[in-house]
Amino acid sequence: MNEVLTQYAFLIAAIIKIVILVFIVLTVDAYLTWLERKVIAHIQARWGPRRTGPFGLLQPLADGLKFILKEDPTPTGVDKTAYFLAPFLTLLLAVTSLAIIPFGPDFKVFGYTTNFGIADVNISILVLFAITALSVYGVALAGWASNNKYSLLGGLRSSAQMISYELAMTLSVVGVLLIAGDFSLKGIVLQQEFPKLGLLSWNIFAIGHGYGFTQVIGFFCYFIAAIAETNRIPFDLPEAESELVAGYHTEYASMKFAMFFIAEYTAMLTVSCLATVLFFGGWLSPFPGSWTFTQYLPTLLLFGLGAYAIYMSIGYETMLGRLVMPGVGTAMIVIGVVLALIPDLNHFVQGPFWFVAKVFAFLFFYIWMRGTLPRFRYDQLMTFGWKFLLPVSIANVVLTSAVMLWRMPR
Amino acid sequence: MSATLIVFFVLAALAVLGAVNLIVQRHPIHSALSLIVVMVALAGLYLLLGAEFVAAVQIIVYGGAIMVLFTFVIMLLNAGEEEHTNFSKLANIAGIPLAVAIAGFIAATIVHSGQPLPPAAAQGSLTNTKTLSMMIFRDFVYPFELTSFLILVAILGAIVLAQRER
Amino acid sequence: MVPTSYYLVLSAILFGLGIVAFVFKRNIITIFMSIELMLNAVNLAFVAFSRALGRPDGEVFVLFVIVVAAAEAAVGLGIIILTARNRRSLNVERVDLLKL
Amino acid sequence: MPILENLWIIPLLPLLGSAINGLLGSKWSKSLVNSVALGSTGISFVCAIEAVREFLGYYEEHHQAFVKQFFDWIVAYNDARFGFDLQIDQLTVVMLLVVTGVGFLIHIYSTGYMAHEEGYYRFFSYLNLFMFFMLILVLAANYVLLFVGWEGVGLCSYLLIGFYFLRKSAADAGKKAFIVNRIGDFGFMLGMFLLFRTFHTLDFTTLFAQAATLPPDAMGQFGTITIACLLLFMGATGKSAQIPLYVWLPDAMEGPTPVSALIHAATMVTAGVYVVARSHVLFTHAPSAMYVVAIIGCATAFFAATIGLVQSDIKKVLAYSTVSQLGYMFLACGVGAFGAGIFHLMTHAFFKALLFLSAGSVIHAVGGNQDMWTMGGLKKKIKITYWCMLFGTIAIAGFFPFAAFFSKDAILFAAFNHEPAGKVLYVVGLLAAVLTSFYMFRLIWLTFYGEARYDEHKVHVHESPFNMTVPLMILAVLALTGGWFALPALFGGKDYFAEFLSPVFGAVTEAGAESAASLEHILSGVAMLAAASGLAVAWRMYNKKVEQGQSTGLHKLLYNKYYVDEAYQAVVVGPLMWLSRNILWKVVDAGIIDGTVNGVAHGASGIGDVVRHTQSGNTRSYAVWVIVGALVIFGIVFWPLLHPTVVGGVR
Repeated sequence: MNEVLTQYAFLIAAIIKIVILVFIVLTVDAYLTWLERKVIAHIQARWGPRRTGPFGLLQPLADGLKFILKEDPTPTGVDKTAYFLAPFLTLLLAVTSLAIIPFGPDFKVFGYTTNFGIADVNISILVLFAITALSVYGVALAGWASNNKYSLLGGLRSSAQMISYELAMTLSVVGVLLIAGDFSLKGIVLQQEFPKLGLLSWNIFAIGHGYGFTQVIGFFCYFIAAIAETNRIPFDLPEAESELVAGYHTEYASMKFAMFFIAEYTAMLTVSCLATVLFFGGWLSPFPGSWTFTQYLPTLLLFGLGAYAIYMSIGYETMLGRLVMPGVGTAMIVIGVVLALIPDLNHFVQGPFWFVAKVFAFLFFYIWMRGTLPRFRYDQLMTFGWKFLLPVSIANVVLTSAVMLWRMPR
Repeated sequence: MSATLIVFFVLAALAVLGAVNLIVQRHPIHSALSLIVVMVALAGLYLLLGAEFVAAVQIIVYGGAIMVLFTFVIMLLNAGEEEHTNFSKLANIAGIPLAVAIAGFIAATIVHSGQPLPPAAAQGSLTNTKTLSMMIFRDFVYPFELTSFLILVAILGAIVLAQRER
Repeated sequence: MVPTSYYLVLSAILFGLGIVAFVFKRNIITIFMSIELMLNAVNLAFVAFSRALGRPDGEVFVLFVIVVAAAEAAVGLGIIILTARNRRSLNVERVDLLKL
Repeated sequence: MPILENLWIIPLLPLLGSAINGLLGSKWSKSLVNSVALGSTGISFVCAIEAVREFLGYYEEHHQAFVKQFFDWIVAYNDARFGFDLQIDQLTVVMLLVVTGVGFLIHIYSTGYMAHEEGYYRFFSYLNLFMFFMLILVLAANYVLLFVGWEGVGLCSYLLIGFYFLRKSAADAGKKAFIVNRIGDFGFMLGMFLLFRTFHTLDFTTLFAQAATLPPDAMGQFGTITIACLLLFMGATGKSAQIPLYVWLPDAMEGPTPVSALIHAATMVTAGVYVVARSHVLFTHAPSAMYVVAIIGCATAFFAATIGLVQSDIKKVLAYSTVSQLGYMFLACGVGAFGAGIFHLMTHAFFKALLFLSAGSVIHAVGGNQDMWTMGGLKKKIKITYWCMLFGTIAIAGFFPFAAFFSKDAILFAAFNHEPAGKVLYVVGLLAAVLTSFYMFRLIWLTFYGEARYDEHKVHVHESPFNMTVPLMILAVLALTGGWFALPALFGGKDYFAEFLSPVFGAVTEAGAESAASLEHILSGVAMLAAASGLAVAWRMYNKKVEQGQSTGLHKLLYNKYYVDEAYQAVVVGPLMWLSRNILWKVVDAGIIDGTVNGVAHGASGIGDVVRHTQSGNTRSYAVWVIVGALVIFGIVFWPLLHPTVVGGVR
């Protein structure tokens, strides 16, 4: 039994982590929708969802329920295989791509070293690109299979768009790869770690080692391309409701639609994680290692949230809110205290905390852009992708390599 | 029956089934999908062989670019079920035997080729991406540049071909 | 460890299937795909050999093959689009002007 | 010795002239063409004289012929080299001067005679080309190069006979000349091959040096040398119009008169004689061959003369007289008097050229008419021509002290002394001489005396321009004085010409000086008598009003040239035509050759009909073919691996 455990420990750990990850991801996606609606509502000076549960916190559950219970009609004349395959494929790839993201540093459980993140491949970033490359099919197939000209146009558009921007995205990352000299995301994160410098050593600045070169250009190229890859505003032409009803998932309802939906948000999550890892030092803390007090920031945050929850619960209109929210607040505060008291645990939390913080910053940025920017015209999109983004990212590669050659110790 | 062997057989079966399906399917999209399956399976085999970079490139370029192009064109031309004409007697009669002959011939050659090859991937991951890139940019730099030129020409050709004459 | 010959035989089988597809499919695009299939089979053989002989050349060749295949696909599909436009059919047996 | 070292200049100049005129002349004015043609020939004439002067100086020192190898032409294997080698010895000197000198004069004459003809430049281009080949012929130092000239002059004679190629008779005559010459040349080539096989060289000096050492073939017995000589002589008969191949020469009169004068009287036709004289070493080693030569020469002399008696065409008369004079030359060679032969060759060149040119002048005067029966009484109208013609006639008839007197005399004398049967030859030659003087004076009377038999109103007779008459006068002087080299011999002195040639032919054997001299006096007297008798008969017959009577019997036979042409037609040409038409054309060409060609074509198209079915245009079928090819290549490459016993294989 025991040696079996040791032999297949890797597998077991993997399975456990997969379960946890999938659960977390789904939750995050769900609440991402909530967050999006809230933020956009406030940007547009509205309230957003607030009936279902306090602050509409139960809204995602309600949506999920709705998706599950909704009737699922299959239009006539669709290509069955592709029609069913598309959403599964999309979701599958989207979730798989998360498997290689390292959310935190290695750690020990029961004397067995493992890490945040499921697979630690030595070419993880290539794998990531491979998966994103494949994820075109979901969209294209969906558009084509559901025998509907809007869907087809949407599918064609999005596949074209994805192919075009994938190039830019890949190239924009090359700069980082040059600096890191490594394909594995963990390696990339680790080579950004220079405790005395803090955030200056991240690849976006790349002050850390002698020969780096700031990847600001690379980051912007990457970020724009990533937005396009995930078909988000201002690049959401595949589902431009004003032109083609809902793009490639016009003909999809209930769970299949949900899959597309989840896949989209997961993709957002993935690219944000990737941006974090590549340019913003992954799980690394932005502060120099000498500033020890910064390790209590998680506790601080929890205190703040708890306090806010308790404060808001006073005189909240619904009964439920008045009853539940103080409990939640106190729970948060307690967790914060526990973290503060157990240094190991606190240290264990640090990595994921920073990672998640950065990722959420990106996600917020996404939502913010959605609330702000109008949509591109299709030809503008293509022109932008091919004639601006691609050359700039290539220029970035050349520039970076040149500077590195120049500064590299010979 | 080691784990790798099992994985190999699974992937091989996947590849062969995909190839067969490519033939069986009547609709080009389905053929394309099965071809993608084959390619992914092959990528898995490459990983099994320890050639991870090639595997990644296989999926990125073949899966992510070339086959997308195929599906793209299929959709663009809205190609339907292929009509089953039988104008070429010769092909119908001689096709299968010839294919079998060639495959068998190659296989036979492999099987009794005099010198026994060492089992693949015995050297582990001897070509990590670094050595590979060394190879490309040192020994094979001229072919590499040539391929880049080839691609340029291909781009021009594709544009010239596909643009509607105005 | 998997014997190299397994890989080679597999690649032979795939190649044969590619030939069969090449002969028996009528749709130009599918035929083109079968060519890609054959190329893949060859790539497999390349990689297997390079691993067996412990030299990376094989993989370099695979990369070149892939590049060439990409170029080929670009041009070939361009031609296919043109043909389809002019002849309103993707069936190779309907495109038979190349005869006396 | 500038020229002697660069002998090639002499033939090259006419070649250049020919090339320039032939390529560019068509656009040029007559005067320009003239200057090129005359310039080239004139300069080569001057060069020839200079070369002769230098050679004589050279001979004083070395006492041998001058031979220079300019470049290799054929080098087969180590002992077979045929180069562009030129040679000068006394014989060549004579020929050289005759060719260039007479040629130059005739060029001048032609400028007047051809003035109104089409293709002026063409004519002179051919003429210069002829000069080139003729000079090659006489300068050649080996048989092969000589043969080049030999064939070249044949070509030019063909071109010039057929100069008026729009006239069928002219074209036919050209072809006839060419074909008849081919027969001779065939023999000539065989002779060359035989000589080469025997001596492994064809250079004159070495070959003759070897031949001189050989024992002569006995009389009446045919050894290699005899056969070779006979074959060479066959070529000579072709070129020099001897029996049986003389038939082309009379027809050759279709060409322009200057051509007849230059080629068919003065130079080319004497090439045969030249060759025989050149290879005298061989001939002296083949007595039987000599005998044949003598007989044929003698026979021709008489035979042609008889035909000449009755011809009515002024040029035909001269043509037959040419044939008979050539016969004299061969007679001389046959009896071993090569020097006399060459002597007669030279004098004949002078007076026969003179006669032809005068005849041309006459024809020119009466407007292109050649029939003597429609002439007469021209003496008053064209005095210069008359006198020139008369000089020529007296010369050929052999009156003292004109050229032919000496040369013909020498020949007859040699014949008389020849053993055995020299007497017979002498008698026949003498008869021929009588006939010669007869038909020549007949020509004079018919042409210049009596009353005019032409229509005075149509034809207005006029003297020719200077550029025609001046050469006539020069030639007349030469015809008068040409023989005087031998003048002293008559008075017991020495024969300068023979002595000059002696280095080539060996010392002339004077059979007992004074007795020979006395005998020679007698013989020459007899010859004079013969000539006079001919004159007398002619006077008797034609010095009155004459009409072209109904020809009968012997006259008819002679008039139709013994029906030789008809005989040839029946015996040779007819069967040959029949063979060509019914066998070669109908069977071989149409049947076999065309059959094969068409068969190939049909076969190809048949195969195509079968094979084209592979070109179905169906891509899938093509795919199958591709696979078949791939399979074949696999088989070739990998078969050894399937059978490890087989060594090698591709890995």
